[in-house]
Amino acid sequence: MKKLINDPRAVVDESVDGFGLAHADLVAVNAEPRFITRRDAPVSGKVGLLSGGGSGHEPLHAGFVGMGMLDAAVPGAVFTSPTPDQILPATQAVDSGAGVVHIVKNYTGDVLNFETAAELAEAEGIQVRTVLVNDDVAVEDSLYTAGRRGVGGTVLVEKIAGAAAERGDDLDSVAAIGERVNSNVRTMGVALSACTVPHAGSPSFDLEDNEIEIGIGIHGEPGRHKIPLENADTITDMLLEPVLSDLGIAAGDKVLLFVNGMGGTPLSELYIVYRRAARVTADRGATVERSLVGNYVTALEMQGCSISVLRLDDELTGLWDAPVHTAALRWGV
Amino acid sequence: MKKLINDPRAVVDESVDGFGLAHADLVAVNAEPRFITRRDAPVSGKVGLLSGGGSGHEPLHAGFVGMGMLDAAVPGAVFTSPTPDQILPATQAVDSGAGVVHIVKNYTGDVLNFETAAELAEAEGIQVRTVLVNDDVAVEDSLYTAGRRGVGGTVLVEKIAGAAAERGDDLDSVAAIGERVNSNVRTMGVALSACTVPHAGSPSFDLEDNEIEIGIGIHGEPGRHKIPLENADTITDMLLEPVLSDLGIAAGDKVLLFVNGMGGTPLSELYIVYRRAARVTADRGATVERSLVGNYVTALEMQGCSISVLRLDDELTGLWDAPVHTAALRWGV
Amino acid sequence: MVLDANWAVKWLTLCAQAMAENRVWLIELDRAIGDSDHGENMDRGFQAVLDKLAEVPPETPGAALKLTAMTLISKVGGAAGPLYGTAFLRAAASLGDTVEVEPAAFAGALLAARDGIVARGKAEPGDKTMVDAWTPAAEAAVAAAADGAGSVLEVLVAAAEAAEAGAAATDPMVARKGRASYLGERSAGHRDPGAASSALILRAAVGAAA
Amino acid sequence: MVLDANWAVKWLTLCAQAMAENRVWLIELDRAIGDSDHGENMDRGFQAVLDKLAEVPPETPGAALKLTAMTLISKVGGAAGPLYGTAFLRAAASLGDTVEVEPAAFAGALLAARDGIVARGKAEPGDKTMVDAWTPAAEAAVAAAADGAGSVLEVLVAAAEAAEAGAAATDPMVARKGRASYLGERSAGHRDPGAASSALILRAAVGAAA
Ligand SMILES: Nc1ncnc2c1ncn2[C@@H]1O[C@H](COP(=O)(O)OP(=O)(O)O)[C@@H](O)[C@H]1O
Ligand SMILES: Nc1ncnc2c1ncn2[C@@H]1O[C@H](COP(=O)(O)OP(=O)(O)O)[C@@H](O)[C@H]1O
Ligand SMILES: [Mg+2]
Ligand SMILES: [Mg+2]
Ligand SMILES: [Mg+2]
Ligand SMILES: [Mg+2]
Repeated sequence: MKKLINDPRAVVDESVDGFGLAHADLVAVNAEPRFITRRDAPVSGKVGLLSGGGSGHEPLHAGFVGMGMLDAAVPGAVFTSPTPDQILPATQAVDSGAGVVHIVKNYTGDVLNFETAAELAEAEGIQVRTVLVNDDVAVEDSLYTAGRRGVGGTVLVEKIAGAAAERGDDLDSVAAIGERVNSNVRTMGVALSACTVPHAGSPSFDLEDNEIEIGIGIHGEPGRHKIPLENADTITDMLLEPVLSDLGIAAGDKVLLFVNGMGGTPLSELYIVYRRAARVTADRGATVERSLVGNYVTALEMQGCSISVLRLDDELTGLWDAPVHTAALRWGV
Repeated sequence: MKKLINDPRAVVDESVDGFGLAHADLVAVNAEPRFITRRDAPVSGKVGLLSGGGSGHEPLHAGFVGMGMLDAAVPGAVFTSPTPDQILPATQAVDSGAGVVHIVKNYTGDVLNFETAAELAEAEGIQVRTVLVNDDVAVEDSLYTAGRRGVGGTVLVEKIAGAAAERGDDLDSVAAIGERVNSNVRTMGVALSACTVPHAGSPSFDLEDNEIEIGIGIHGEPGRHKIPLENADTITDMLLEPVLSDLGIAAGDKVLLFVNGMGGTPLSELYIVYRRAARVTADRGATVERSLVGNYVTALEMQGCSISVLRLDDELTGLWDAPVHTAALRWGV
Repeated sequence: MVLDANWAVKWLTLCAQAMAENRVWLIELDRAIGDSDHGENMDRGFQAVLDKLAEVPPETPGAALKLTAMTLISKVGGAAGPLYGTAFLRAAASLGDTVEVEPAAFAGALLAARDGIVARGKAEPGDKTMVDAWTPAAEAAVAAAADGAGSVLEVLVAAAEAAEAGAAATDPMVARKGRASYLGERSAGHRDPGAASSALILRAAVGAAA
Repeated sequence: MVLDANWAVKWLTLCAQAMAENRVWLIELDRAIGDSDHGENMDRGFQAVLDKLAEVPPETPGAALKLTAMTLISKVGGAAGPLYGTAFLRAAASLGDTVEVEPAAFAGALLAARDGIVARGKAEPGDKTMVDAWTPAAEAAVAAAADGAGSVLEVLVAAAEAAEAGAAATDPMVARKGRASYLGERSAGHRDPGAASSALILRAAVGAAA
C-alpha cells in the first residue's frame, strides 16, 4: 500500500485538520468529536443542512460546507458511518431554531446512526428532517437488498437543498426539495481498479488486467458483475442506459448531466465519457441544460467513474445556479 | 493498460471535444488545428493570454481558459508540445491588437515550438511576449541540464497574469507580472506511482512497492532519485525544504501555499500534506495568506503531489483574489 | 463459577482481545463482500470499551453491558456500531441490577439482544447477517437453561457453539441485508463478517467463565 | 544510382516504414530517460510526410526535404519536431534546385542539417542528443566524398554507419540537454531516442539507393 499518509489510523483526523487549515475562511473544524461547520454557523433564521458518512469520498462532504450548501459535515472513519455522538453536537451547532435537515446516504450504518442522532436531537428540542439519498440504479430496490445506495447524486441533493435553505425555505420545504432532487436523479458507476482502505492495507477487490466492475458503489465494494474491459463509449452506454431508462427520460426533458470521477481517473478521461453521454442524451431528445464533470464523490484512489442524470425543472435549475461558496463547488460569489 | 478511452490516438481530440461540450458557455473549441479559446475572444483592447503544452496535465491548460485567466489553450499530443501551426492561429484568434503573451513551460520542445510560432506571429504583425515558467527546484538550472522545468507554478502564473490582463495592463506589464510570479514561485514533486501514456501502453517507469520517486516532473519521467517509501510528513519536508530555501523564505514573508495532486492521489491525502506544509511554513515565521489544494497540474493518473510556494506581495495577492471564471478555477463571479 | 461483574469484565476483556487478534481476518471477510472495515471497527470499539471499564469499574454484569453498549454506539459507527450497541443495551436492560446472573437469565439476555438486533436492522434468519449467529445462540442457551440441568458453563458453551455453527452456516447464503446484499448472488461463498464477530463474542463469554 | 527526386521519395518512404516498425522501440528508449512519446511522435510525423508526398509529388530532392521539414514541424511537436524540421529545412536549402545530388552535395546537406540542429537546440557533441548521431554522420560523409573516390552509395553508407555508431556511443553518456538531462547520472546506460531515430533515417537513405 502506497499512500501519502502518516498513521493509517490518523488519516481522517489529519486530513480534516489540513482541510480546516486550508479553508479557515470558510469552515471551522471541531476535533473531538470530529465535525466541520460553516464558519458563521448557526446562520440566524436559516434551516441547518447537515450531511455525513464514512470518509474516503472527499471532497464529499466537508468540501461542500459553506454558503449555499451544507452547514455541517460529519465524517466517520474511512468507509464507516459516523456515530450519533458526532452527529448530535454537529446538529446542535448548526441549529438556529429553524430546524436541521440531515442528508443521509442509504446504507444500513448511516441510516441507523443518523436515526439515533435525530432521536436524541428531537429529545433536545431540535426539529430534524431526514432526506434519504438512494440514487444508485445498480442496486435493485427490493426485499432482497438493503435498497438502492446513495452515491453521486448526493452532491446534487446537497447543492440544491442548500440553495433552498439559503433562500429562506422552512424546514419541511428544504426537506421536500431535497427529496424532489433525490427522486429525479439516478446514477450508475464503474471501477477500473479497486481502492485500498488505509487500515486494511490491501485492495478492496481483485481485478484482472482486462476486467472491470460494473455497478460499483463508493466504498470499494465489488460491483454487480465483472466484465471484460471495454472502450469508453461502450462503458458509457452501459452506465447511462439504465440511468436514463429508470428515470424515464424522454424527448423534451431537461437534465443536468454529471460525470463523476472515483478519485484515480484523470479528468481527461471523464471528459471522454462526458462527450459520449452528452451525445446519447441528446439523441433521446433531451436537453443537457447543466453539466458537472470532476471528482466529487470518490472512493479513495479508485479508477472509474459514475454517471448521474438529474431531471431539471425551472425551480431546480434556479437553485442549482444559485450562488455557492464551498471548498469544492463555488460560483456566483 | 486500463483507461476510460476509445482509441489511444484519439484521446486528446475526444477529451477536448467533451470539454467543449461540457463548458460551451465558457469556451469555443477549434478542432483543426486543435485549440481552445474564450467564448468571447478576442476581448477588445485586452492583452491576450495563451498557454499550451503537451496534454495529460488536465485541467491545465484548457481548464483555465475564461474570464480573468487564459484567452487560449493549445494542447499537444499527450506529453508532447503543440506545434507552431496550432499556436499561430490560436494566437491570431485571441489578439485584439493589444498583443499576446505566451506562457511557456520550460521544456526544449515547448520552447522551440512556441519560439517558431511567436516568430511567425510577429511576421504577421502580432506583438508577442513570452513568459517562461521554470519553477521546479528538483532540477538544477545549470550548464548540465536543460534548465529548471515548468511545473505546478504554471497555474499561479496563469491566474495572476490573467488578472493583470483582465484589469487592462498592457503587453509588457502583463508579461512582467507573469515573470514576477515565476521568479517568486518554486515547486518540487514526488511520485508514488508512474503513469501510463495511452499510446505507449506501459507505465512510464518502474517502482517497487516500497519505493517512491523524488523530484519528478509532470511527464511521467523518473525523478532525481528513488527512495524508500516514507510517511507523508517526511515526504512533505523533503519537498518543502528545498522550495523554501531556494526562495529564501524568511520570517515575515507572506506566501501562497499550493499542494497539487498529480492526478491519482485522493484529495484527503493532499490535505494531509497541506497540514504539514502549512505548519512547517509557519514555523519559519512566514504567513500562509492564500492556499490552493487539488489536482491542477497533473500527469495523467500518476499518484503523488507537488508543493509550490509563491512569495506574495500586495499586488500579487490582489491579482490572485481577482474574479476568475474558468472550468477549473472560479471565484468572484 | 458465577456470572458476576468480574466475569462480565473478563468477558469484555476477552472480547477486546479476540477482536484485536481477529482484526485482519474480519477485515478480510468484509473485504470479500463489504467495505473492509468490520475488523477495524470492532477492534476500535472494544479497545474503547477496555478504556471505559478501567475508568469506571462496573458493579453488576448489567452495568458492564450497558457501558459496553454506550461505548460501541459512540465509537464504532457503521452498521455494527448501532446493532451491537442495541444488542448490549437490551441485554443490560434484561439483566437489570442482578449481581449474579443465573443460566436462564443469561439465556434471556441473549434473546433480548437478538430481538434488539432484529428490531433495529429488520433482518430475518437466512439474510446472512449477525442475526444468523445470535438467533441459534439465544435459542441454544434457552434450551440448555430450560433443561434445568444446564450448568452456567454448559449454557455459555451451548450459545458459543450455536453461534459458531450459525456463522459458518452463513457461508453459502445470498445476502439480503447490509452491504453484502448489493452483491446479489456474488455474496454466496463468503462468511458474513458480523456473524463471525458475534461468534467471537459468545466464545469469549465461555473463556471468561472457564 | 543517382540521388534524384525518386530516391528522395523512396528515402522518406523508408523513413516512414522504419518509424512505424521501430515505434515501440523508440517509445521504450524514451520511456527509460524521457516521456515515452518519441516513437509515437516520429511515426505520426512520417506518416503525415507520406500523405503529403502523395498529394504533391516533389520535383527535386530539395523540394522533397522541404515538404518533409514543413510536415514534421506541423505534425510532430515536442523537441523532435522543430529539431528535425530545422534539419530537413537546412538540408533542403543546401541542396537548392539540384535535380541530381552529387556525393559532396549530399555530405554538405548533412552538415547543414547538423548545423541547423545545433543552432536550434544548442547541444554539443557528448550531450547525449541526436547531435551525437548527426555530427559523426556528416563528418563521415564529408570525408568519404572528399576522397573523391567515394561513390554515392559509399557516402550514404559511411553516413549511416557513423550515425549508428554515434547513437550507440550515447549509451554511457550523461545527458546535458533535453528531457533526459533532468535525470542527471541516471540517464547513463540508456540510448538517446533521438540519436536512435536519426540513425534509422540515415540508414533509410542507404536503402533508398540500394
Ligand atoms: N440489517 C442488518 N441486520 C443485522 N445485521 C446487519 C444488518 N446490516 C448489516 N449487518 C451486519 O453488520 C455487518 C457489517 O458491519 P460493518 O462492516 O462494521 O458495517 P458496514 O456494513 O457499515 O461497513 C454485517 O456483516 C452484518 O452482520
Ligand atoms: N537541445 C537539444 N538538441 C538536440 N537534440 C535534442 C535536444 N533536446 C532534445 N533533443 C533530442 O530530442 C529527443 C527527444 O524527442 P521527443 O521525445 O520526440 O521530444 P520530447 O523530449 O519533447 O518528448 C531526444 O532524444 C534528443 O535526441
Ligand atoms: Mg463501513
Ligand atoms: Mg514529449
Ligand atoms: Mg463494513
Ligand atoms: Mg519524449
